[in-house]
Amino acid sequence: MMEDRIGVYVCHCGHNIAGTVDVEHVAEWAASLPGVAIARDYKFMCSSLGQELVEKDIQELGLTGVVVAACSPHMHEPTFRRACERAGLNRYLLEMANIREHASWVHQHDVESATEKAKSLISGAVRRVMELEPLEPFMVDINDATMVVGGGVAGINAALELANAGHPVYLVERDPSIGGHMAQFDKTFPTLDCSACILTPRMFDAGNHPNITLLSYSEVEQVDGYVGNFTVRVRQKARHVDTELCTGCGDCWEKCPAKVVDQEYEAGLGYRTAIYRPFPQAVPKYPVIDEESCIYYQKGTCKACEKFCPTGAIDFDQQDTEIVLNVGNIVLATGYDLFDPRRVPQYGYGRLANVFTSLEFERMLNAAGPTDGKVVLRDGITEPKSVAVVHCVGSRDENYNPYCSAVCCMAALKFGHLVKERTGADVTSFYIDIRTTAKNYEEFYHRLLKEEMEFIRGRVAEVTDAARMPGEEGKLIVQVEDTLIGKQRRIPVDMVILMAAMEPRNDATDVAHTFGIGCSEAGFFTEKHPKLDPVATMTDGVFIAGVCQGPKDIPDSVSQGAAAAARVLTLIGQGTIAIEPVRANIDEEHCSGCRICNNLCPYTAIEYLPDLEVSRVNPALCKGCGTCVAACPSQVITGQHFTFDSIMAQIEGVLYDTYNGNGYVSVEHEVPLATG
Amino acid sequence: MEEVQTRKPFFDRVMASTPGGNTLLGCLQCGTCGGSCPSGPDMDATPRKLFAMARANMEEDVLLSNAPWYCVSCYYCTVRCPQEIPITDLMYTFKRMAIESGHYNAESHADFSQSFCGYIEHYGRSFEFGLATRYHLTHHPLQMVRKTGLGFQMIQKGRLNTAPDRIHDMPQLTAILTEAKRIATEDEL
Amino acid sequence: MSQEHNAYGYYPGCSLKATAHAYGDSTERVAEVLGLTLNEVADWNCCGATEYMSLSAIPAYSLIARNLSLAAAQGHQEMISPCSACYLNLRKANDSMAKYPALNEKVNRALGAGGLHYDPNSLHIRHLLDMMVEDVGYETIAEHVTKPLSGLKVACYYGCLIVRPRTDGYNPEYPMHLDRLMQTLGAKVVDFPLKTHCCGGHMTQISEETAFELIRRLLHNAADYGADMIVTVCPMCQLNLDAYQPQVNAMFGTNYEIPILFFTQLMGLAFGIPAREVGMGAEITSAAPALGKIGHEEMEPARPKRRDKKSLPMPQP
Amino acid sequence: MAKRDYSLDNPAWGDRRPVIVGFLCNWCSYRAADLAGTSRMGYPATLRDIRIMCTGRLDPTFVIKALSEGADGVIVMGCHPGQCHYDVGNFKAMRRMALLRRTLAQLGVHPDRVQLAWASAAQGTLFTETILNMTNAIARLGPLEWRDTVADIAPSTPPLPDEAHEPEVIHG
Repeated sequence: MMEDRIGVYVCHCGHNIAGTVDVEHVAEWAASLPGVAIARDYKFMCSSLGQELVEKDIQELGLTGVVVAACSPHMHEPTFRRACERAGLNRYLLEMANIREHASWVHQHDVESATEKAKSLISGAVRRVMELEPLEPFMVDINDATMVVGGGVAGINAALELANAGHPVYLVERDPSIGGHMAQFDKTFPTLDCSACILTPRMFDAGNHPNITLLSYSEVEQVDGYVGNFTVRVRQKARHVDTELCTGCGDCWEKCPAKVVDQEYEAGLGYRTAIYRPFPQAVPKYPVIDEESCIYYQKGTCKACEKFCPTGAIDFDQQDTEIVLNVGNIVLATGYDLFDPRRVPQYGYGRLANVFTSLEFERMLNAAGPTDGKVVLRDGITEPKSVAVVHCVGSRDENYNPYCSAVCCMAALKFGHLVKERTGADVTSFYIDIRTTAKNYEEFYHRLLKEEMEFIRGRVAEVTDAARMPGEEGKLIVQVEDTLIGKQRRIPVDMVILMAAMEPRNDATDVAHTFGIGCSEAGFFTEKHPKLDPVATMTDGVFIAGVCQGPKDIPDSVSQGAAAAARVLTLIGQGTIAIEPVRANIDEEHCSGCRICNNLCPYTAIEYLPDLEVSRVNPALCKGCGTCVAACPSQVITGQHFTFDSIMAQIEGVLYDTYNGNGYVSVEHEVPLATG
Repeated sequence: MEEVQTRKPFFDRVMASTPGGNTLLGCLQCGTCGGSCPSGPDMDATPRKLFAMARANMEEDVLLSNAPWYCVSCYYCTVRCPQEIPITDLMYTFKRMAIESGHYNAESHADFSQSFCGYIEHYGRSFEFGLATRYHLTHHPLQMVRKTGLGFQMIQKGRLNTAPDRIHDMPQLTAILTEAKRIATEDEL
Repeated sequence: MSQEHNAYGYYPGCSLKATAHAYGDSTERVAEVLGLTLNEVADWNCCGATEYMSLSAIPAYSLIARNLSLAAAQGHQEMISPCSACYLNLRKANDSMAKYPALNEKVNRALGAGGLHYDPNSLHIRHLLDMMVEDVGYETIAEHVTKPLSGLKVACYYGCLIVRPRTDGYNPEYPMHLDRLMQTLGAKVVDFPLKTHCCGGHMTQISEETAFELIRRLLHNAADYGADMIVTVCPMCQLNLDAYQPQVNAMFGTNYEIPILFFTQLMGLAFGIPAREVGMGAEITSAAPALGKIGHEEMEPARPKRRDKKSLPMPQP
Repeated sequence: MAKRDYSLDNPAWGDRRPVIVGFLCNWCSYRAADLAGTSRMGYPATLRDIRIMCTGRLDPTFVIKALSEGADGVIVMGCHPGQCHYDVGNFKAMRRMALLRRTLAQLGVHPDRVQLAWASAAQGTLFTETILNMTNAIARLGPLEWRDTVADIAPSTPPLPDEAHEPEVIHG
């Protein structure tokens, strides 16, 4: 057996670690640990000079293992693994001791405790690294097909980028048409481009691209596999329309007698029929039958659409179908839900007719919308003479969502401009802070100031129809503290628009679980690194783009769609990828064939071989959780890289100073034992 | 507890004297409180402004403000505050601090509270007739004339007892309140 | 309603013994009809209203806690308070003691001087209205209605303190449980936007300008909506809106004559209890004209419907 | 920021502090601990954490090993139930831990010394609160001193690696 020669490298991370942990002392102490050949401290271990230090020592001192005591392994483990490899040391003979996130940053005013904790973590890592075994990563081929989930502007862009690069794409959309929220808008800020004019060509391209398979009205049910080789089960919901026969002529929906309020595309402000195409530019162009409002499905008779369909495309017996896709990468662009302002009862939405949500108002402004683009009250006729725009409804509020929804300020300015343009009405914005941070946004704000949009700084207290003073009768009264004056004011208006928050989709946590990624506390998908890897996730091969990652506007969503595509293209370009050999492995010679592990495995990766009377792990299916390892009664399953011995050694290591080691640490100023 | 010297002793004292008071650190100055307040128009400074002044450590200006005395305890501000600040309770804190420091200009309001509580300390129950006569005679003698009519009507309808209701175990209540007052002088919450 | 659930600790509060005796009387009679036992907490003291807290926190909490301690010692698990201010104070003391250990310790030290002790959360404090709609329930109440209030249009006025700051699942801005109760009694309920706005509280005593304006708004709005009367759940609200109505009229040159009744009085009338047994007549603004309508069904003009093609749908629930 | 508990002046600790070994799953709670760090949330320096891929990997032997090596408590933290990166690993941990706590109780180890908790990657605050609460619980219980107490009653209880893990030894 080879003698252990471990190198320990204690990083200062500038002041981040050295400001709290006595790094020089820790390095000196580490040098005295059994098996340690060299211990150093250095200002920035992750710098190229720091890495070279490790490489040089590996080569000159013949190190058998490396411990880098620095930041979280989630930050720089790959960096130092590459460094080891460059110097000829197996990349899995590296262990990170997380003395920044887990020590210096959480014990900031307690040098002694932070230093002691750093020592124990390093001691654990040193003991562990001695038990590690060289491993070879699995090399897997990257399937060049990609699945994009969500056909809003972010998803469409990701799909087009990939398809234009020559790779197959499956674009999965839950609704009958792609387009997302952007397809509902009339104009986009600050350029006031026609939303449909810029989006429709992209939708068309996505729907007709030879490399894009569009799966509309479909939902992802299950995802298995790993980067390069995902297997995805998609359920395509029954449209009850045979798309092979349908020409999209529209006879069916014109004859359909069932009229219902359109909660989706028209945001509740307009009507549609039971068989419907969400909007004229829908891609694909085929209609769907909504079973819940269809008279035939509810009462058993009608079938007007079938009678009038010239091509016989209506199929009431059509069933959901299941499709299995094999893809190498996944881009999630599932978008957002609008906050329901009924949850803020003091704003009267749902009770006071002329209180509208921002999305309802977008539909109202749309030339193809329920009012043909006319700004009118709920009666459908009367033009308002005064309009209030209420910011931060459900945003920046601990009662609902603490975050800022990012786009509402600009959308409110856009509304102000369009209302003035179309009606000449007075528009008053009620804001806490106006946030116009992107290119040309502040200029747009200045423009609205000059267009005499009113701005009152104060979060609206309530919207009421209870008149109190002359001039208030028949109006909606917006009550607010004008914080710039310091006085309570009541502003009577005809119409109120609530700038409702963007919220994570109501099933975002389920979706995250399906794809094996994380959610923030608010429910938005968590990126791998907020600054440096904003569209990747902790799960290799799964990327995120658009508002599902956090509130953002159209340019940012488009950028993220393209960025996610670029990240996928990098992997496709590599052709193969190394994946972690963190897998279970059964020592078949000692396996008793008890089959306990077979049922425990969540991925059915363990199969029983009746001929040999032993179980075997399929490494392609195993994800390395270790559940079987812990359960094996004969302890013959090895959890590679997290072996029994390595964890037992690490336990001994972190407890080096207890009575098995040199005695407990004594402390004089420790927080939890301090008396009041 | 050790006295810590801080940059903003008044602001810190306000927070420390109110259960959950440290939420005040998150005040956005959005004005939901001032906008929601039923007596907002009568206040010389809205709650939001008082919080800004407290943060600027302007003790005298805060305690001299009439705003806390106009608080009707309707709790609209508290439930609507986007930062979950217990604003109504902070108004009580300002009132207490003003009375303690003898530093307020809304005299009648404070005196009403004190008269009311005086009766409770005597009888264990409130005594509206006594309160109305004593407090209004001393503070609003003119209003008293108008109120007399209402008073007679109330007595007629059996709604105003002319003799106070008294609890049995008054010594117990006195003992509790005496001890409570002693504890209150020890330190703030 | 189960057998063990129809006995409650009862904290009437000072007002129900004086200015709001109509509330107390009607509560007792209604409870009798519904088979509820309200056991008055022996030797309870004043909750301090909104005043004591302005003076000193620990004595204020201790004053309230004496009641909690007595009620718990007298074997009650649930204590019903008909007065919204008492309800809030009792709840607040209990909840704050539970949440802030330092406060709990101090208050119990003070209680100790009187030989008492209170463990937070050993008593469940509820408002009378909550008990009526949750425990008795609308169905049971409906079964007892013998003289439905048909034809009477009421504005349901909750005031502040039963929904704020402790909401208990009720909407803090637009609660509906009193509305539903009144509909159960057969009354027509108007959509009263100011249902949770303030009546002025103690401001009637110290700043009439402030208080009377708040009262005026409520009367104005109720009249605007065509209410025959305002029904309340709080003695303070009733007193302010009722007793000061003439003075409000004088100050603003208005002529409101809107009777203000307690919800228990209307329950009693609908249950067929004689008017004087539920304290009718104690109100300053007489309810007699409005009550003359009971039994005389009035046809409401059908609500004007806007159903031309242009009208836009309202948000769906 | 986690608040300290003033009820912790248990004299049994002398001049040393409680030692808690934490087994944190790679996906949720280890990242929650990272988040606590990046957000500079403080918590007692009693935790010595070990990363495992999933709480499902937790071999009960690890817990016994940690206690016998001198830890006063062990906390195992994973993803919230239903959100396990490996689907159900945390449910397995839940069952194993329940059994383990019962076994340890029979040896005189207070069940509060061995706890199972959840924190998602976004819950740095919950993580710090959990560590604080665990520290408070252990501080109240006093030192464990396994060698002097438990080992006396059941000297051969902890299956030490050398005896228990024969196959691995042969393999190596």
